[in-house]
Amino acid sequence: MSGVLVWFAMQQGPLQGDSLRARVAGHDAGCVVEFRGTVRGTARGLEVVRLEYEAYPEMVEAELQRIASEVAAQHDILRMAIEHSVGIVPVGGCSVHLAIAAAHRATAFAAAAALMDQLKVRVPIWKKEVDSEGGVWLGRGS
Amino acid sequence: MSGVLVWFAMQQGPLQGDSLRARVAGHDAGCVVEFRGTVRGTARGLEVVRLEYEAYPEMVEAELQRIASEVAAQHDILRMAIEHSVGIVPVGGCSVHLAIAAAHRATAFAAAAALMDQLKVRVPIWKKEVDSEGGVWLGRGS
Amino acid sequence: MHISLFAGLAEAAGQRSLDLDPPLPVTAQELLERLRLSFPELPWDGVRLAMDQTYVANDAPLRANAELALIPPVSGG
Amino acid sequence: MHISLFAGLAEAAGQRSLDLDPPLPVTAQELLERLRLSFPELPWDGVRLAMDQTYVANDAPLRANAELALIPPVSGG
Repeated sequence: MSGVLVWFAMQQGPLQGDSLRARVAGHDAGCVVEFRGTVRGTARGLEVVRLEYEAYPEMVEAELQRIASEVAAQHDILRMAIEHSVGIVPVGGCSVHLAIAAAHRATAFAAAAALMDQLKVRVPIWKKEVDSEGGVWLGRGS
Repeated sequence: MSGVLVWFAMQQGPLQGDSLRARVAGHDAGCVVEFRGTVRGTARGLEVVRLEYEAYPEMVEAELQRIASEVAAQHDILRMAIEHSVGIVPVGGCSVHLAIAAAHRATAFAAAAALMDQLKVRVPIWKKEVDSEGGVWLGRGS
Repeated sequence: MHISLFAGLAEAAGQRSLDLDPPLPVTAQELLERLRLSFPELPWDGVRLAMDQTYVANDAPLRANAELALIPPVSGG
Repeated sequence: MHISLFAGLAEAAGQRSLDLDPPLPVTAQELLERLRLSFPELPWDGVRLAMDQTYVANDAPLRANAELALIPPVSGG
């Protein structure tokens, strides 16, 4: 893997641990910003049981590389690393984890927000929200 | 500790570990955003040896509580937790760690950025940058 | 042409791919229109076409042996 | 009045506090002006006064037994 996206992985089930940050850290970094998406216990008034993620894995990585390059062209960051779940993620579990190192915090925050915005509308991953009334595939950046 | 700031601690030396996130996480949270400030290896063209932090601890906590309340009034977040170093932090070490849980990512990013902006100009903590030519106290939101 | 399906589209179709052999050359938009006519029961709203792991423009000509996929509205994160 | 010093201000003064007993009532701004005159060698640029762990407005009257501190430009984070 080359360029600003130094690490990407998809993992079965919820993301655990704290190893992503070490992949972007360095003596050139003034900060590391991390984002974790976590599964909420309620949605549209119903109790959520779990999420089920499906992906088109080859295109996920290709699209994330494109998004990372675009974000790095707009925001002066050093390195980023991303992990995303596939399969079942229970309530409270982590489904996506992003770490960005930059010299300055304003660019790190802006880059993390932009990366997540683009991921949500472009990266071919889908979640089915399973609640007490069944399951529904979500879409349109939910 | 009450209100949106659920945990604050000052710690001697660099901040390590990953315990802060668990203090803000919950089934009501759609995300957790974390910020870590880390010591860069160069500054003003010189090689940095270490930073030395000094604080007015009682006022640090009082001012952070005020800032947290102000940020929460502007941004719809659930909980935040903060740790800050005092004493010596070497290059690569973490000097400040912030975790914010929110229902939605846009508010979490905005709140984290606002919190750090205010911390940098209001909270009575000072760092001396020690490089090969001696030490200098920094100020004015550096 | 062999076209992969995912998520709600695969579930509604009851299969992970579709096969269709339109006369060539064919653009992305033309293929999508043919697919809609051939499989009207599928949830087509917001579906995009990807060729070789890249979203393609409506007027892009498709290669017959390309890796094609229908991408329903995504919801990662 | 007992006034705590920190960081560059404490280092320049060679001590962690200053004592001064101005005639009361005295505002924050008046105290700062007296301190500048009494200790002209200290780095006063950007120094703020805190009373009872809160920044005080220039025209705020100070209580004689309050917790007072001089806050040079901060650099946390």
